[in-house]
Amino acid sequence: MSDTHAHDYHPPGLQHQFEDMKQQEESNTIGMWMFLAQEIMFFGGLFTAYLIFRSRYPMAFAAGSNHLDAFLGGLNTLVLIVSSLTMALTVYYAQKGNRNLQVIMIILTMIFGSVFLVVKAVEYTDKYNHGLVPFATWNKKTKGEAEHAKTEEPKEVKHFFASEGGEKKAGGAEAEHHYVNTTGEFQWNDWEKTDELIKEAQQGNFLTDAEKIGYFSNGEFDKEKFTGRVRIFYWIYFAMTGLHGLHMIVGLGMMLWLLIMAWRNTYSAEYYTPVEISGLYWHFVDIVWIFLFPLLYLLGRHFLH
Amino acid sequence: MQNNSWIPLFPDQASSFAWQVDALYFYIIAVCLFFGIGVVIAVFWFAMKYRETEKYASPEEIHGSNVLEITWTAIPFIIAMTIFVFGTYVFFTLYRMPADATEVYVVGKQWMWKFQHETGQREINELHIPVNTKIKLVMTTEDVIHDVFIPAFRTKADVVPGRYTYLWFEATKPGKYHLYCAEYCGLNHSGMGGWVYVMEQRDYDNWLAGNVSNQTPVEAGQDLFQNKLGCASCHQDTGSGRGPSLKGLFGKDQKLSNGQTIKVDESYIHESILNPQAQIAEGFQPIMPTFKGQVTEDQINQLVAYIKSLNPSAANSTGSNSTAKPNAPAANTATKPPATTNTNTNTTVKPAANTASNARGNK
Amino acid sequence: MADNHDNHDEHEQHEHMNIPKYIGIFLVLVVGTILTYVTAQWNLDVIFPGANTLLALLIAFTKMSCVVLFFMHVYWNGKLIWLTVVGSFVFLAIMFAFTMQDYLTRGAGIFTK
Amino acid sequence: MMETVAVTRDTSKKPELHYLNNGYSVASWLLTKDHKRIAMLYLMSVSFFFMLGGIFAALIRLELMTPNSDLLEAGTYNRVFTAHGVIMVFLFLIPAIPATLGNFFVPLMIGAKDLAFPRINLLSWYLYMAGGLIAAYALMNGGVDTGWTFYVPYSTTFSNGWVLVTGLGAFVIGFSSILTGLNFIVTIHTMRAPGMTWFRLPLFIWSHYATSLIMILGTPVVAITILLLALERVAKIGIFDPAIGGDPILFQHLFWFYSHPAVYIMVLPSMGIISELIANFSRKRIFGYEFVAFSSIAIAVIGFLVWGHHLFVSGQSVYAALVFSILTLVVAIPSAVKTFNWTATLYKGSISYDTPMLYAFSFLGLFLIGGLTGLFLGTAGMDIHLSDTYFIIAHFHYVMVGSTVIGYLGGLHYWWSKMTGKQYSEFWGKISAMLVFVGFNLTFFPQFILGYLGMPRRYASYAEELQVLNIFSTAGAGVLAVGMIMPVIYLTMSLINGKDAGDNPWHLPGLEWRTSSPPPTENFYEPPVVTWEAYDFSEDNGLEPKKEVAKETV
Ligand code: HEA
Ligand code: HEA
Ligand code: HEC
Ligand code: CUA
Ligand SMILES: [Cu+2]
Repeated sequence: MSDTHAHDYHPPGLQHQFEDMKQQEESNTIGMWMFLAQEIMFFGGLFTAYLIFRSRYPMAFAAGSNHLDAFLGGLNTLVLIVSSLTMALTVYYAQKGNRNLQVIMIILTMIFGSVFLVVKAVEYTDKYNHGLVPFATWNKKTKGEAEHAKTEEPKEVKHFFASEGGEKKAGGAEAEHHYVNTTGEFQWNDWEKTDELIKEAQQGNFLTDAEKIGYFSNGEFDKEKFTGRVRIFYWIYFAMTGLHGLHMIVGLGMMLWLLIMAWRNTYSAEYYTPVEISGLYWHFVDIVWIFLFPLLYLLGRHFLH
Repeated sequence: MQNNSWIPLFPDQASSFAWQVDALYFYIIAVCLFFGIGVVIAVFWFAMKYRETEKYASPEEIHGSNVLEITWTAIPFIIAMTIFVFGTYVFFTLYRMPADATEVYVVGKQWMWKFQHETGQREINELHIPVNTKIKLVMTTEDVIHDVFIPAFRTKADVVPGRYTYLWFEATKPGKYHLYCAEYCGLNHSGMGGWVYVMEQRDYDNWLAGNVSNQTPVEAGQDLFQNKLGCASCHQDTGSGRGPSLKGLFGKDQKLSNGQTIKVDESYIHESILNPQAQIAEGFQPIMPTFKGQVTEDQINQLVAYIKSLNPSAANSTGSNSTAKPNAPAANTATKPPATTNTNTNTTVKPAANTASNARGNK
Repeated sequence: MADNHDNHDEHEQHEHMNIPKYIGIFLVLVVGTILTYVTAQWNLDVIFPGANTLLALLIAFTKMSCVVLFFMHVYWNGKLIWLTVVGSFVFLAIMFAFTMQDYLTRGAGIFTK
Repeated sequence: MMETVAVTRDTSKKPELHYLNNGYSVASWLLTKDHKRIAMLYLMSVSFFFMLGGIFAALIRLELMTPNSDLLEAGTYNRVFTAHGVIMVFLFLIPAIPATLGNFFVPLMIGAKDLAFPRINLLSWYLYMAGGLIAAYALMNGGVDTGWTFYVPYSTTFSNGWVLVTGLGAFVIGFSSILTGLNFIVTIHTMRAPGMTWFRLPLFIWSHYATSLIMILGTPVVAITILLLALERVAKIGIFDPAIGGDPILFQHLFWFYSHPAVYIMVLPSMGIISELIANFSRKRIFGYEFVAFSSIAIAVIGFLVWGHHLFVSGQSVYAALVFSILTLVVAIPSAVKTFNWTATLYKGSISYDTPMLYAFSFLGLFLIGGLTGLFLGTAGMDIHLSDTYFIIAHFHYVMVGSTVIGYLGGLHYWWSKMTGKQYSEFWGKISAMLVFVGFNLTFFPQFILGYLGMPRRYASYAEELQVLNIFSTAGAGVLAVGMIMPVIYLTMSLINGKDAGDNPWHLPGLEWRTSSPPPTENFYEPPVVTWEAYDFSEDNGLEPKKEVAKETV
């Protein structure tokens, strides 16, 4: 429909409904911010669920969290921060009209973004191998002890409690038969540590009411029940990081498009809103991770000492 | 409801706090009338007085008045706060549990209410309580959320799986009152209900002691089937419920899910009630709960009589009240004292009084 | 265009940041990350329960502020963007607070049996 | 405000092109980026779903004529009211006003050429259709029997798999709604015509602004909730199921965090229309413009603080219930302010009784009842008795049908000539407006009494003594249905043989009346410059002197 009007002073890139570039840029920026407000509430629902369940089952959450690889999580945080820097610089160079540095920065951003996803994939695989995917039967199915020990063991021990050095490695032999998982069900095997946690909590009288019901049957610590509560931690972990990962993938798509446009030298000091609003999106995704990292990976670390 | 006017306008007031709720109701109605009538009169009056006299007129401009705005913000606010205070008072009365109440345990289940008294009596879809006594319901559910609602007592509360919720009341008027499930819970939500019988203490004691039935076994069995035990919530004549229709069942050959065929006789029915998982009718899920401990042998006999009566030809053939030989009744009666649910209340239950409730559970 | 008073002229913002400043913010973020990691290993819950989480959230909040203010240029944006950012968080806080008030006060006080 | 700027076109030459005749191909409609055409697409789809929902309503009422469930079996009945609720809420009422009248008139009323993001606007229609058809398919094919609230654990463990499909539909529609809201906010911020300051905006715009806020901040929460519901259903992962550590009340919190504000998504745009109608048909500036404008924002914001009033009997903490109760009573105040200002606007006006104004009067009466009965429910002590009874049904039909649908119909009549260039039959318009009013009250007023008597909702069969009132209600629904079918007929007829309405049949000052009917694709022939306040009926408001118009049309 844009061909029906006859204003010939239109700069290229100005859409018909706007009077001038300034109005268009402003609209796009506000539009992106509104979208981000929407995103905040979208993630907010999950954070609320996190809040509720963490306040109900703090020990199960601590136990589950200790099983995540805080080193990889931290690494990923750094990776994302670097990518945020390169993204910010992309905008900076777009404003300066510096095409070459712009392209380089976009490529760097994409590389770091991809590294993040690769690390995430490694972590997911690890969970898969350890029977920690909260979906029934979605875990690696391991048959017997013997076979399992051959194929899996060395790698697992490395990732298990990587953050606390060798101390835990003693559990390696024990861990061997932990990972027998013929059905692919969710499994929780770190009982040694768990027992310690629970004992500590019982002594210090930390257990919440929900925990007193949630972990115990007839006054006895009930492994099955506890596993169920750890599973709650893991679905939150997967839901949140999964959604975040999805956003990363979308972001990478946006970067690809930016790359093509920047390559064609589209952006200049006068026209760089697309770069800017893509940047807003990227930074937002980064911010989500800034919160996810401590909330998911670090929340029970201090219990390990 | 014992409201006999042609159009009922107001429910029975049968609990100690019902009048409070009603008073609150009338107070808010008064507030509504005050504002509602005010606004409506103003609108009518303006609409009449200032109706268009000249086409496309430019009436005098009035921009507004801060004094008015503040007035009509402040007054409703203050009134709303009085409603809040009053409402909170009533809320406290309704939801604050008395310490000295008699407890009744309530379990909701699709689609029946199970009650158990402190003295051990169990009942289904019926609750017998003495008048002028504080009763506290301690409630939970086996499956989804339900909601105990007794309009005549003006109170209700959701029953939530995985935890206990509480409700209390003190009935003030003997009688028979509706008990509803007010939280949607699936197919037979509207049939999940029954009656609360408020009885004089003497009658209640009689009821507790157990009394002889003045119903015929078939009637008593029907009453059990339709209301007290909630069988009809699964077994509907149309066959659309979750269990098979029992119409014409007696005397037939029934195919079981394990391929066998079995003749439906008294002991089969007996077994189906006490040990339903033993023989699963073909094409159905083994979801029928056991009624072990909730029915006396007497009652099973009444049920059998009723189910038989659903097939007139078979009923003829066997004649009178059956005395089916139960397979393992001794164990039951040993574990549960026989003075469990009784078929009868000496206050209101007469076959005639049942028709209203039958209409609800029944098609 | 209508009145502009609620929106800054966004062309000017690149005057505010330069490479050293970007790197500076970046370093703050890196330090923040390391700090989160390290403090999480200490047992601060002896001070008061939840101290660990509180500290971690404080650091995260600081990091977020840096990103929002400088990488996303909100510091130089108009009132509207400020309002959007603050507003979204207020609504998030409402969701948290009002949901939690239910869970935290359930079965408390005079209503317990 | 001395100078008058003529922004009307030169009336001597008829426009050759307007948005309706600017291309006739199917593609010119389905790929259009013109907000007016998209609005028309929405109008058609929304009307379709309204009729569908209406048919389900008819089934409900027919079944409830007798105490037993004889017409529909309980299982069918449950599917029917779920379909009715889901279709009416998600597929009809939430998009009804914003996506049709809002889409059409927000740009026109602020003097913009289009919305800020025409492509996103079109995308939102496609999302709406996709989601709508998915949901409708699931509801009609397999049938979902959870009620529109999808409470867990019933919906996750007991009901059938179509819940998932319906949820998917609602999820998709949610994003359509978010995009609409986003588009409005940006448009209202950046695309106002020169001179169109915030306080010169018509109140319709203010209410859409407030609505959009809710859409953006609330809808994503329901989206994530539905996602969790799906996860729970598929994987049984213990979010809501207490058997494995979850919490069913959490679902209710998350659901109502959106769904209470959503009731304001429904009513605010309608309130905007009523502000327009009352000001324009009494030819007066609205009384206390700022207060009416800000009360919309106040409703939107405070509306987010009260969701727990749907949980009074659910087992939520009693302290939380009291907090929610007091805030609920507070959120009623801005509505009160609006009501009083509308009433005061009539004072010393020049009130005409055209069809749209009849709807506005109906609105005042019905919103009063609907809103005031909200006070009963907001009072915690009262709600214990009333929750989940027909009192609730009556309350929300008074606000959703009695206020929102009636506001929508009023707006549709009011702007019909602008949208189509044709005039509908005023005679039939008035008849149907009155039938709707009478039928509506007959249908739903008895339900308040039923509710207090204790008739629970979602009941396929009910106690016998309640039949008389139910028969009244069903009879009323018949009258209501006739009243609702009539506009469908005479509005359609007007397209075929209606008189040309003229650009400004009521000689109103709003910007949308200063362009032709139907408007050209780019809305205005000359970019408008605004020099007058909203609802300025004085002589210097830039319109042609009223004397001449009067002569011309008489
Ligand atoms: C358009 C939709 C709409 C609107 C506008 C409203 C408006 C209001 N609603 Fe309603 N409501 C629904 C749609 C709506 N509601 C729906 C769909 C449900 C049921 C959902 C379900 O369970 O399926 C529901 C349920 C519902 C409940 C839950 C009941 C329960 O399930 O137990 C409550 C409780 O507080 C409530 C309260 C209110 C209040 C206080 C208002 C207020 O905003 C009303 C404000 C207006 C006025 C008060 C009138 C004007 C004022 C005056 C004339 C001045 C006098 C005023 C004072 C003295 C304060 N509503
Ligand atoms: C926008 C929302 C909206 C609208 C417009 C309506 C409109 C109507 N609704 Fe409903 N209703 C809801 C939203 C709405 N409803 C919701 C959310 C529920 C709760 C569901 C739940 O519990 O989950 C509900 C529940 C509900 C119930 C309670 C069911 C129960 O709890 O058991 C009843 C009962 O009377 C009812 C009746 C009606 C009637 C008579 C109309 C009438 O106003 C309809 C009039 C309109 C028409 C009739 C359409 C126009 C005519 C045609 C298309 C021609 C074809 C029609 C005929 C041949 C008759 N509705
Ligand atoms: C929760 C639902 C439910 C309730 C309540 C219920 N039943 Fe059943 N019933 C079933 C189902 C399902 C079957 C078929 C599967 C089976 O045989 O166990 C069944 C089977 C039967 C049978 C065997 C019928 C046949 O065709 O073989 C009899 C007899 C019976 N029920 C009687 C009763 C009686 C008497 C009551 C009440 C005291 C009752 N049921 C309550 C679900 C129920
Ligand atoms: Cu149980 Cu409804
Ligand atoms: Cu609400």
